[in-house]
Amino acid sequence: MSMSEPLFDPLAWLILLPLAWATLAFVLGPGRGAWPAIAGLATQCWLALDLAQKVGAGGTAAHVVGGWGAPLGIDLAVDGLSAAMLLLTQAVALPLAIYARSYFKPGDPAGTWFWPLTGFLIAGLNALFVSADLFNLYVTLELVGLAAVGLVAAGGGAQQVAAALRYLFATLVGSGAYLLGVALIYGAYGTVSIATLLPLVTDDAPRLAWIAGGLMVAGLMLKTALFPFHFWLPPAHGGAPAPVSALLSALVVKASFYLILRLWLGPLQAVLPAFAWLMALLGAAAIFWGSWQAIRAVKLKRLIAYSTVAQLGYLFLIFPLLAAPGAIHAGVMQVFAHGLAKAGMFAAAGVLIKATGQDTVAGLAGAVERLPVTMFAFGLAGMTLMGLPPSSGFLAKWQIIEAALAQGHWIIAAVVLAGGLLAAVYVLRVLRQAFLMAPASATLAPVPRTLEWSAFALAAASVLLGLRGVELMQLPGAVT
Amino acid sequence: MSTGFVFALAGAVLFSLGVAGVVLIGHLLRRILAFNLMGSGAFLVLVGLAQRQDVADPVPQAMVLTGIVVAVAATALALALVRKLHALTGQLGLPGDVDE
Amino acid sequence: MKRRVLVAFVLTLALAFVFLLAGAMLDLGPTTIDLRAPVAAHLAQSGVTHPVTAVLLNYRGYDTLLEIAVLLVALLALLAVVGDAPVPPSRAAHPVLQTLARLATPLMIVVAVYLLWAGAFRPGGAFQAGAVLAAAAVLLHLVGLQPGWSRPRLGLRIGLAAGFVLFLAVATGLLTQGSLLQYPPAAAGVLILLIESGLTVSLALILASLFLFLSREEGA
Amino acid sequence: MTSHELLPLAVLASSLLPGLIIFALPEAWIGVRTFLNLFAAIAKLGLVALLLAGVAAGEEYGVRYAVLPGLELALKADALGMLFITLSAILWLFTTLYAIGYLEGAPHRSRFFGFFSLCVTATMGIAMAANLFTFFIFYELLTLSTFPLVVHRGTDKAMKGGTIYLAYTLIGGTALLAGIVWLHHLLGHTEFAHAGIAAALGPEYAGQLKIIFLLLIAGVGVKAAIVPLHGWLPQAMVAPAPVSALLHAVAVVKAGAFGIVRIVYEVYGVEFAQSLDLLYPLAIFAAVTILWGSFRALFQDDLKKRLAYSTVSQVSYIVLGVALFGPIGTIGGLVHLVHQGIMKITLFFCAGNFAETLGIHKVSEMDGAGRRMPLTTLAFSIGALGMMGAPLTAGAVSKAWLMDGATAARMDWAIWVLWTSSLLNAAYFLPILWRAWLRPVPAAWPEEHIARRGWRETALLLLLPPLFTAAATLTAGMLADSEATPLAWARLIAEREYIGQGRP
Repeated sequence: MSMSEPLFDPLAWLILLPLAWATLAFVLGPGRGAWPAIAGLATQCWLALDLAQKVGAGGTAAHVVGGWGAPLGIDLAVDGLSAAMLLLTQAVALPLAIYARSYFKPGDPAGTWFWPLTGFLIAGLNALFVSADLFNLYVTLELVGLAAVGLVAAGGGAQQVAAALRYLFATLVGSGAYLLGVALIYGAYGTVSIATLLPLVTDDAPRLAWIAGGLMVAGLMLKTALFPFHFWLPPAHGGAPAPVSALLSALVVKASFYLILRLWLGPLQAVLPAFAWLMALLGAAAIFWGSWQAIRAVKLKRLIAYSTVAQLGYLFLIFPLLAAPGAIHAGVMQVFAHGLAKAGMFAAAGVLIKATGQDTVAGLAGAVERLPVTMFAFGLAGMTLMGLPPSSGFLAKWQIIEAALAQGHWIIAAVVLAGGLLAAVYVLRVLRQAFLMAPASATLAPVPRTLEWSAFALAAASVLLGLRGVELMQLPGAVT
Repeated sequence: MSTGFVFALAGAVLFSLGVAGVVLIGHLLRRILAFNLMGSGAFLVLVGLAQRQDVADPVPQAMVLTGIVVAVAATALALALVRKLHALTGQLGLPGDVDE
Repeated sequence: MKRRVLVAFVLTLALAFVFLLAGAMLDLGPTTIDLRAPVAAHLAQSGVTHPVTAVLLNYRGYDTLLEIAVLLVALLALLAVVGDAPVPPSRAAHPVLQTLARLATPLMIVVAVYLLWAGAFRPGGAFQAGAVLAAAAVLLHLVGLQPGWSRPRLGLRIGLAAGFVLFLAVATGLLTQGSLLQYPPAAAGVLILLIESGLTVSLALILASLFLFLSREEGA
Repeated sequence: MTSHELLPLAVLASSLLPGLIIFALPEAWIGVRTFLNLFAAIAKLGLVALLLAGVAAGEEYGVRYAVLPGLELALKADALGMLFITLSAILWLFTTLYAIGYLEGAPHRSRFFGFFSLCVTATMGIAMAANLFTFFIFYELLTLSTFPLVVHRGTDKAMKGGTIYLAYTLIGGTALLAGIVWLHHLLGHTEFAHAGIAAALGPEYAGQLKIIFLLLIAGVGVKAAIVPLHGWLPQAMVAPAPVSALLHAVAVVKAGAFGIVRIVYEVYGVEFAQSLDLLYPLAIFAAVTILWGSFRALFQDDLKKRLAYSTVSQVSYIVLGVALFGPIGTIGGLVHLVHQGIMKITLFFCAGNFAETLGIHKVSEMDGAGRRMPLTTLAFSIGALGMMGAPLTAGAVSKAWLMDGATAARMDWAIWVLWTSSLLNAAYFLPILWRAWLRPVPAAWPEEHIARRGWRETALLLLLPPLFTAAATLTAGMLADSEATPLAWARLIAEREYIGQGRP
């Protein structure tokens, strides 16, 4: 079987497969569809790996939907950045799917439509990462956003529904702003194809292009939950069932970040760098504010959600550094590090909550004794978030600091180092509590081992990736 | 000034009003309406600006059709959530932040 | 007081934005790229004669495919939110209304079929047709002839998904032509009509579901 | 992969793999766990012996692995590293034996020994790191793997000690990281080399290099417990005795001191560091630490706390030796790295024995302990006398070389510092010995856990390790001038380091 045949184009199948298993899961009915999902995701992992190898070796991949070609039709294109995001998405989703299969008991209202919604979510993400058309990107954004809101709200009580509503409004206003930006771009240039726009948007772009860039980025910032637009994230990610929180924190917020980066490096490169320091400033504020809130949080999942707010901040520190190489590498590494670690951490938190029956940090006393694997997973994920070696988080931190020093922006290096210490405080709050002697009265509910080990696999991957940075770094080297 | 331009300008006004509404209005149904206003504003800008010479352009029109369906879907989901919230709490507004 | 300041602030910002935007729009010269020409030039190969339908289902058919997915997602999310509530007994409306609704329904079906068929060469198409059919269902529900839905049974689920599955299958099958949704010009018209027919049914069911699944919680 | 690449990896793996297996072992599999522990410790010793022989014969061992383009994990076995590795490997065996006895019947032993093994792995990595980047990775791994050991008991007090420990070490690690990245940015690499690498930069970088030196030394200075970064060490003594032994003698403080040696000799180069005026301030800090640690030890009634402050003081002997510009001081510092380890581990083993056997935790409870536990007290006395620098002990050797080094470097004040410290050492150790040997046995011990059986005053596994290390203290002192001693090896290192810069 030759991969060059259009029939087996991995690019197309990365979108078709999840759409197919999502629909199948829907037709199969409530709570059904785990196995098609796992089989599909396993195949997708293989496809993404294949694509990443091809792109990493210097190739590119494109798919001209409908055969028309831009600007009339819609093009799909994969460069190093897209390939990296695709790889991360499948690599995180597969263990989470295995996790979720054990997590949702039959009849759990939160799991009724989990599989089809997740399938559409993954399809939306994959479609987003490969799309080279600004309007098509809008549709994928909405697909991802609505699926994510549905997953947050599923089977929840008042707090969860309120969180979902807040999330829905944030995501809708975000994509609304993005859409207006697209409308202005179309008005100014007559096309929404990224490749076609690339040579057209120059330094003397009309004012409308600047407004469009500002609107699109602002909308996407809202969807990425960059400080001070983070208000919706902690209740949504903290309130959802653990597998959903993991998917959302690890992947969904990264999608809009990816899109900002894509616009920044691509069609709007003449316009957006004017906002570089604003982004970094907000990123730094996110690191401090998110960490501070995580340090104060009473609930475990709320703590992890605020940690996401903080960790997303690092991604925005790279924007003033994008003029020189190294920054994208750092960004990709951080996306991977946080994606894997946060998925692992939420998964571990899900186990802890199931076992202790409560979502508080205080309730963890004795967890190391009773659930060593899970706490080990939590610790490994925490290592990555703190940026301790040899984790991938450490490499990301190293790369950001070095890129910052190379360009004389030592302040960014200082923020990264301080952020690592703050992360240590909130991670250790949890570990410390877990290491305490168990109160004699505490009884823990039994938890399926699959849950423990899939959390462990994700967390361990986030650490071990720190030893395989060379391969991964071939991808951002191939950004076009 | 062409008709297309008038549409686009009206779109800009509607969009701004919509955003202001989403930000300011606490009542959820009205907030959903504000969101729809915002979306319609963006659609008007998309179509109006593209045909500012008053020659129809089918591409943005098709995009708007797609956009409308997406907006319908989002609105339906928002309504479902609001109804659920109302059934659970009897409220038609979001509770103040429940941060610890 | 604080609230008034906030309102004034937001409205001022909104106004400033409108002026900024309006000024920038008025500054605009002609665009570099004009898609009207290629749209028209390839219309003959697109399988339809109406340019908007050509964009919607051929040139940018991929957008539409994902858009159906968005609709399905909204329905799934809605189902996930409302859960399994018992269906309240429907209140019968006045007999006159019921009779009118009974009379209107076949008419609406005819209109829907017309809209579907017309889409190829004039405004119309699957969405419009589906929306009219869904409206018929809503009308019947409002007069008490169609009870609200409680949980999607297998048949309904198949119906809801069929249009999308058909679309997806065609898109995938056309990979043999070189890429997703690459219609061979000769078969384009038939394939698009096939997709649109499937979509009409499913869209009608989806749109109706968005109403009928939501309505059952009334009074709960 | 050649054997020259494999051997360093095997040294790491000989504790890493057993550690990982031990984590997975059920708590009740005592036999398997003990076997694995001992097997690993002995295998490691064998591998280290092989490596040592090779290095002595001038063989080069090393392995490299890129984690990022331009950033390599690199291990090498050189003379300096071997000094530390050999010390750790030998003491690990004794500590393992001791810990098996100490923790008999205690809960969570799988967890304990797992982290214990990781901790030794990290120490080996620190010793074999061929560049600062690798050094940092193992340095932080050491922090992480020791935290669970410090808080092992799970009490509030343990948590407090562990938290303070982490706060210090993580902040130190951050400073270290900042310095390393900065240096990497300036040089493009951070490889250790004789005579250093920093001198390659032009004089216009002097200011930056000074700040980097400060960051690096502050980073490793936390673990080496240099005043004012020493606050964690007395707190961390809440850990079980084998952990304290490990922390104070083998792993943590030694890693810090070793880091200072590497940074001064192989990153900056002694000569270059001297030309930047960096060594003199370092010597001052070391001197202050030596005096302050000894002074504070005087006032501690808690036995382990007194030992902890003693460590603060003693580790800075090493730093002082390094900061004394010249080969003699270097030899004194390096040999003390080993000698302090052997002596301090003896003291902690004994302190653990007193606590485990009789419930004695305080100096004021030591009355008559020598009559009840003569062998332990004998070992303790040898260790204490060594710390004071009494003749015939290992301590005397270190002290003599350090003093000669000070004279050679024309830093006479350092001699006074060492003398004062010796007096203070005597002042806080002799009362303990006096109480133990000469005061009457009390009516009842605080809490007698282990009864005497014949000549065995306590459990055999608790008794033998301190006796061995006490014997080693004497051997190293009396046979200092023979071929196979730490002193001989330290002279070899000093020769190589100074030949590296063209002056034997």
